[in-house]
Amino acid sequence: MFDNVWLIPLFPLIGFLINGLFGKAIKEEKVIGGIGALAVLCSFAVACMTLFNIISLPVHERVHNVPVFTWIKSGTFQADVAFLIDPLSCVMLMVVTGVGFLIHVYSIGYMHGEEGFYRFFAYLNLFTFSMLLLVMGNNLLLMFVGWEGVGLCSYLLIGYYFHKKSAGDAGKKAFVMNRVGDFGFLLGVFTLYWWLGQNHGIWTIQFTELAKHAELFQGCTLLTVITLVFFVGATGKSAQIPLYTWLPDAMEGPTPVSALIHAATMVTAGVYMIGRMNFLYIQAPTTMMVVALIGGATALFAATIGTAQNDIKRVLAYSTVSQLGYMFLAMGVGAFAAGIFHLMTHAFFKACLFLGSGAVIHSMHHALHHCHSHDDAQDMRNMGGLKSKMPLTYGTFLIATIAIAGIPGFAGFFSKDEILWQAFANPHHGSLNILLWAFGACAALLTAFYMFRLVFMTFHGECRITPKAKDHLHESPMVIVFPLIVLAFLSVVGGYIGMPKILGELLGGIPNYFEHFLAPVFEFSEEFTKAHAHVAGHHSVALEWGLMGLSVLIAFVGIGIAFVLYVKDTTIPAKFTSAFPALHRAVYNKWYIDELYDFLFVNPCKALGNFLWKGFDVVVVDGIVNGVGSIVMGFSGILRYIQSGYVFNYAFSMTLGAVVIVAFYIFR
Amino acid sequence: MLEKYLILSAILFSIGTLGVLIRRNAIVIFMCVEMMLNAVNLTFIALSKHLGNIDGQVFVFFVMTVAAAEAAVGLALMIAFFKNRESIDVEDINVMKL
Amino acid sequence: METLVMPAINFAAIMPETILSIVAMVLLLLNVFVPGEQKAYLAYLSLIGIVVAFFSVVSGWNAPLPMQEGFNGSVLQDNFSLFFKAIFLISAGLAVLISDHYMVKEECNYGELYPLILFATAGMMLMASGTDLMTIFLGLEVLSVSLYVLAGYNRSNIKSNEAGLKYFLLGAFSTGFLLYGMALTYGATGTTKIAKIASAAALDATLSSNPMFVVGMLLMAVGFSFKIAAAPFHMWTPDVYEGAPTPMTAFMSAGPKAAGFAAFIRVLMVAMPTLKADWSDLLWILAVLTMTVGNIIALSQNNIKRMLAYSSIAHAGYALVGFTAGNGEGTAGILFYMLSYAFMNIGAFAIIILVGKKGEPNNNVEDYAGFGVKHPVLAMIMALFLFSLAGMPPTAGFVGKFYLFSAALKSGYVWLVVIGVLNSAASCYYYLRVMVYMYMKDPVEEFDWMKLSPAIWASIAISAVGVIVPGIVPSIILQLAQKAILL
Amino acid sequence: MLGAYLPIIVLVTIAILFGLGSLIFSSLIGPKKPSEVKLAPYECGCEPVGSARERFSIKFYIIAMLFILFDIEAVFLYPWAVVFKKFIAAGLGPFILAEMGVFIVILFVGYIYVWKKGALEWE
Repeated sequence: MFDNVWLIPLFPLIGFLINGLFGKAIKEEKVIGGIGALAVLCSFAVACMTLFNIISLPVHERVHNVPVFTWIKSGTFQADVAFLIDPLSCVMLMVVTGVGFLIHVYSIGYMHGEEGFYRFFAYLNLFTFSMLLLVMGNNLLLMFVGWEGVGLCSYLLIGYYFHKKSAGDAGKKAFVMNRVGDFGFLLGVFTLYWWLGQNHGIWTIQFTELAKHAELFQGCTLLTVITLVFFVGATGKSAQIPLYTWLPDAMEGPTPVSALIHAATMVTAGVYMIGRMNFLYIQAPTTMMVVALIGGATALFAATIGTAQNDIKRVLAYSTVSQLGYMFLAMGVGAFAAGIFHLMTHAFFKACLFLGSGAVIHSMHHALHHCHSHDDAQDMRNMGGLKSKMPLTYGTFLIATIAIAGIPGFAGFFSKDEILWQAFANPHHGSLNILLWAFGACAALLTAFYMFRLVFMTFHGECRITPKAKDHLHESPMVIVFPLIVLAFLSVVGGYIGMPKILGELLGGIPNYFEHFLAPVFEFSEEFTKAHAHVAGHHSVALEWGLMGLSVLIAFVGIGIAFVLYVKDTTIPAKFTSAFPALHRAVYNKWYIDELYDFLFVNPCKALGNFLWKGFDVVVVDGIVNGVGSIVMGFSGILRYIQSGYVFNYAFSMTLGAVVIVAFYIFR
Repeated sequence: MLEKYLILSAILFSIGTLGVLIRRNAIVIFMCVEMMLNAVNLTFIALSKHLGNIDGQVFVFFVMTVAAAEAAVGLALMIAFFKNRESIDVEDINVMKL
Repeated sequence: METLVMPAINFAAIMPETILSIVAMVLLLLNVFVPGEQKAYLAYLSLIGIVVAFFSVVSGWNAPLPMQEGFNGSVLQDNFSLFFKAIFLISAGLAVLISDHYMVKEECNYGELYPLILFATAGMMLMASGTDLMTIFLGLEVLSVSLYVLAGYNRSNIKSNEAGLKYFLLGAFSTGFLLYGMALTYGATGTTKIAKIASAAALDATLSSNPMFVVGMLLMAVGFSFKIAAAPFHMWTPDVYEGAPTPMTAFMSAGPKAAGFAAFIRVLMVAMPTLKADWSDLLWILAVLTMTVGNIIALSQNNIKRMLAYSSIAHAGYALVGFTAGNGEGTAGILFYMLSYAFMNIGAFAIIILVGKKGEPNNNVEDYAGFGVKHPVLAMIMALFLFSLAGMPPTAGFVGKFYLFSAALKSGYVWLVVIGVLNSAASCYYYLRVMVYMYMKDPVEEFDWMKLSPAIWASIAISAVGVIVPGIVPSIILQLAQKAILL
Repeated sequence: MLGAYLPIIVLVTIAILFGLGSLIFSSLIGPKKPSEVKLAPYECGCEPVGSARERFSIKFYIIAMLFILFDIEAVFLYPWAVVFKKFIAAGLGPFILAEMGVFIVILFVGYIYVWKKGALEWE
C-alpha cells in the first residue's frame, strides 16, 4: 500500500540531477523551471495518495515502516534507508511538497533572467529532496542525512548572490551556527544509541523501535542530557535563542528561498524533530521546561525586535523566529499536536507573506531600476501606497497578515490560540504557566502590531517611492500571483481542520480533526501525561473562553496601535482641518496621542528593539560566535609555528613524544 | 653479561638519537641514524646469543642490508638537494614550513 | 648432521607481491632498453600488473588456512591482509592513472616512477600480510625506500628535494625506534613471530608487566605512529605532502597510511592482546592529539595540498578512534575508512592536479575561485570529495566515520567520541572554505587548464563512484570488511 | 615496575653527566693557545696542500654507493653457504641452488639497470 512512497523523494532528486548536470546546457528557463516544479508536483501527487491511504486505514494501523534497502548494518547496529509513514510525516509531506510546489512555481517568475537560473532550481530540488528525507526517514541517521542536506542547501542558497559580500557572510554565519546545532544532534544520536544499548541491550536508532521501548527511559537521568543536546540541534536549525541570529541574515538569499527554507520548511525541522521524539521529551520535565522557556522567550524577544525593523524581509524574518518560538513553546508544554498544527498554518501564511513581500520587492526593484535609483528596494520607508498598484498582492498579503495576527476565522487564530491555552492550562510547569502564557500573549500583541505596521507602511498611505519610478510599479505576472492566491486561501481555511474543542462544540460538535489525526503519534505522551500530571488540568470552560477572548482582544489592540500610528495620522487630519479649526491643532498633532504613545510605548519598545538588535544580537551573540572562531584560529596560528620546517625540530618532537610515552608507562 | 650489552646498546642508541637532534649536517645526521640502527643490531645479537635463538642474527642481516639501501637512497637525495641548494645543512632544508 | 626439515614455502601466499615485483623489474629494464621520451606505455603496463595482482588478491579471498600461510609462518595472506592489499592496489592504480600527465607537465617524466610505485605497493602488501616482525620490517623498508625516492622525484624542484630529504631523515630516524622496539620484544619473548609472541605472552603472565615487553610495544607504536602520521610523530607530513609531486602525495596519503595501520593493528591486536589495557590508553591519547592537532592547524592553511596534509593527519586520528575501540567493529571500521579515504583523497588530489599549472602551481585556496562556474561537473565532483572528507552524508566518509565512532562507543569511549564528533564538526570549516571559493567567488583569472586526459577522467570517475556507492549502499563493503577482521 | 628501570636510568644519567662533564671540564680548564700550526689540519705530518674541503666528483659517491649496495647483498651468501650442504644431504640441492639463482637474478636486474643507466661510466 505504501510501496511507492520512495517515489516522493526520488522525483526531486531526479529534478536536481537533470538541472544540476544539464541545466547549463538546457538554457531555456521555462524548461528548467518546469522540470523543477514538475518534480515537486509529482511528489505532491504521491504524497496526497499516501495521505488518503493513511486516512482510509483504522486509527491504530496508521504507522508504517517502508524499507527500501539496508544502508548500514554491522552486528547489532542497523540503519536502513526506510521511510516512516505515519500521520505526522504525512502532515509534513503535505506541507513540504505542497508549499514547496507553489514556491517552485513562484520562482519561475521571480528568478526570471537571473544568472545561474538552473543552479537555483537544482539547489531548490536538492533541498526538497533532503527535506523529504528528513521528514520521512524512519531512523535518526537518515533524518540526520536530511538534516545536513537541508543545512547545506540553505547555506548554498543564502550565498546565491555571491557577488554581495553580505550574502557570503550570511551564508557563513548560517553555516557556523548550524554546525553547532548539528554537533548537538549527532551527539544526541550517539548518546541515545549508546545508553539504550548499554543498559537495555537494545541497539536501535529507529523511531518506531525507540517509541516501543519508550517506557525504558523512565528514570533515566541521562535522558535530560540526551533531550537537551537534541534540543541544541533544534535551536541551531530552527533559529531559537541563542542560535537565531543567522536567520535574519539569511534574508540575503532570494525571496523564494526565504519563503521555502527559512519560513515554511527547514526551520521547522527542529519542531518536527521534537514532535517525532515526543515520547522522550515528555519524560524529561527539565528539558520540557527549558524548551518552553526558550520558545516563549524567543517568541517575545524576536517580536520586540521585529517592531524596530524597516527592511520588509527582516520584519518577516524576526516574525518567523518569533513564530518558531511559539511552536517550541507548544512542544515545551506538551501540546505537540498544537505545535505541529501551528507549524502547518504558519507554513501557509508565512510563505504567503514572504512571497508577497517578494512580489513587492520585485516590483519595487524593477521600478527603481528603471529610473536608475539606488534606493533600497526592500526598505519600507521607500514604499507606501502600493495597495492600488498591486491589488492582488495586497489582498493576499492582508489575508495572511490577519491570519498571523490571530483574528478569529483565519488559520493563525486556531493554532495560536490553542498554543496559548495549552501554555496556560498544561499540567507540566505549575506556576510557570502564567509566565509562559504571558510571553505568548505579549508576543501576540507585538505580532499584530508589527505585522500591521508592515502592511500599513507598505501598502497604505502616501507612495514614498521616487516619483519617476511610481509609474513603473505594477502587479506581478500570474505565475507569481497564483501561488499567493492559493496560499492566502489556505491561510483562511487551513485552520478549520484543527478547531479548538470548545469552539467546535459550539458550532455543533465539529471535532478537532487535526489533533485526532495526529493522536496515534503522540499517544504515549498523552498516556504519560495523564498518569504523571501533578495537577489534573481542571480548568473551566469559561476560563478558556475568557482567554480566547483576551487573545482576540490583544490582537485587535495591536492592530489598533499600528493603525493609529501608521494610518490615522495621514487620514484624520484631512477630514477635520477645515470643519473644526480649533480642534485642528489637536488633531494635527494627532491628539498628542502619538507623542503619548511614542513616550509610553513606541519609544521604549523601539529603543529596546534597537538595543536588542544592535546590542545583543550583533555584539553579544555574534561576538561569542566570532570570538570562539577567532580563538580557535589564533590557536591554530600558534600551533602552526611549531611546524618550523627544521628537521631537527621535528626529530625533537618525535623523541620527546617517545620519551614521554615511555616515561609515562614506567612511572605510572 | 646480557645486561652490559643491552646497556651499551642503549647508550649507543641514545648517543645516536642525541646526534640526530643536535647535528646540523644531513650526512652526519644520517650517520647518527646508522648508529642507532647498529645499536639495535647489537641488541639483537646479544639477545640472540642469550636466548640461544638464531632469529635475532637473521634480523641483523636484514637490518644491515636495509641500512645500506637507505644509505644509497639517502645519499642520492642529498646530492639532488645539494645540486639545487649548494648545502646539506639541515637549517637550509626549510623552504616549506608552517 | 641433523636432518633437515623442509620449510613450508607456499608461494601462493605472496602471489600479489611476486607479481608486482616481477612486473616492476621488467618495467625497470624496459625503461632503460626502450629509448624515447614517451613513458605512457610504462603506466599502462604497470596498470596491467596491478590488475593481475588484483585478480590474484580476489582469488585468495576466503582461501583455506594452509593456502594462506607461507614461509614458515612469516606471512599470512588472510582476509585482513587481502582487504588491505586491495586498498593498496586501488590507490596504486589511481596514482598511476593520474601520474603520466603530471610528470610530463612538470618535466620529470623519468620512467622509474612506475616501478617504484609497484615496489612500494609490494612493500605495503608485505607489511599487511607479514606475521613476523622481520617481514613487517622488510615490507616497511621496501615501502619507505621507494617512497623517499618518490617524494623527491621531481629532482629539479627544490620543494621536492626537500620533501624527499626530510622524509628520508625522519623516516630513517623513526625506523630506529621501531627496530629497537622489535629488538626488545624479541628479547622479552624470544621470538619474532607474531603468533608466538602472543602465545608466549599468554603463557607467561609476568610478561605483561615485564618492562622490556612493554617498552618494546611502546617503541614499536612510536615507529608505526610515524608511518600513519599520528601526533606528535606527524610533523613530517605537511612538508613532505606539500613538496612531493602531487600524484605521489595522493598515493602516500592513501596507501602507506593504510599499510601502517595494517601492521600496527596486527602487531597490537594479535601479538599483544595481553597489553590491551596499556595500548588502548596510548591510542586514546594519540587519537585525541592527532585529530585535534590535524584539524586545528588545517583551519589556517591556505595551500590546499598542505591543508589536505593536515586533514590526512586528522583522518588518521579518526581511524585511531576505531583502533582504540579494540573490537572487531573498530577494525572493520578502519578497513572501510581506509578504502573510502583512498578514493576520496586521491580523487581530490586528481582535481588539484588538473587545476595546478607548472612552475607556479595553483595550489592556494583562492585559485579555486569561480571553479564551480567554469567547470560545473568537475566542481561538483570536487565538492563530493570534500563532503566525504568532511564526513557529510550520504558519502563514504560519513558512513566510515560513523562506523568508527559507533565502534568506540560500544567499547564505552564516550568522551573520545565526543571529541571526535567535535573535531569532525570543526573540520567542515576548512573543507567548506574551498567550496565557498568554488561556488561563491568570481574567478580572479582565467584557468590555465591542463588537458583532461582519459586517464585522469577515469581516476576521477572511479574515485567518485568509490565515494558515492559505499555512502549509499555501504553494506557491500562493510560485509567484506567484517569478514576481514582479525580475531 | 619502576624498580626494574632504576639501574638503567641511573646508568644513563651517569653516562650523560660524565660525557657532558668531561667536555665542559676540558673546555674550562684546558689552556687555549691557538697557533697557526696547531690549527692546521693534520695530514700525516706533511704540509697541508690546498683546502681539505675540496669537492670531489659526484662519481665517487655514486660508485661508492653502488659498491656498498652490491657488497652488502653478498652478506646473504654466507647463511646460504652454511646450510647449503644440509640441503644437499636432504636431497634438496636443486631447490637451494635455484633459490640463490633467483636472488642473483634479482641483483643482476639491478646491475643491468645501473649499467644501462650509465652509472658505471666514469666519463
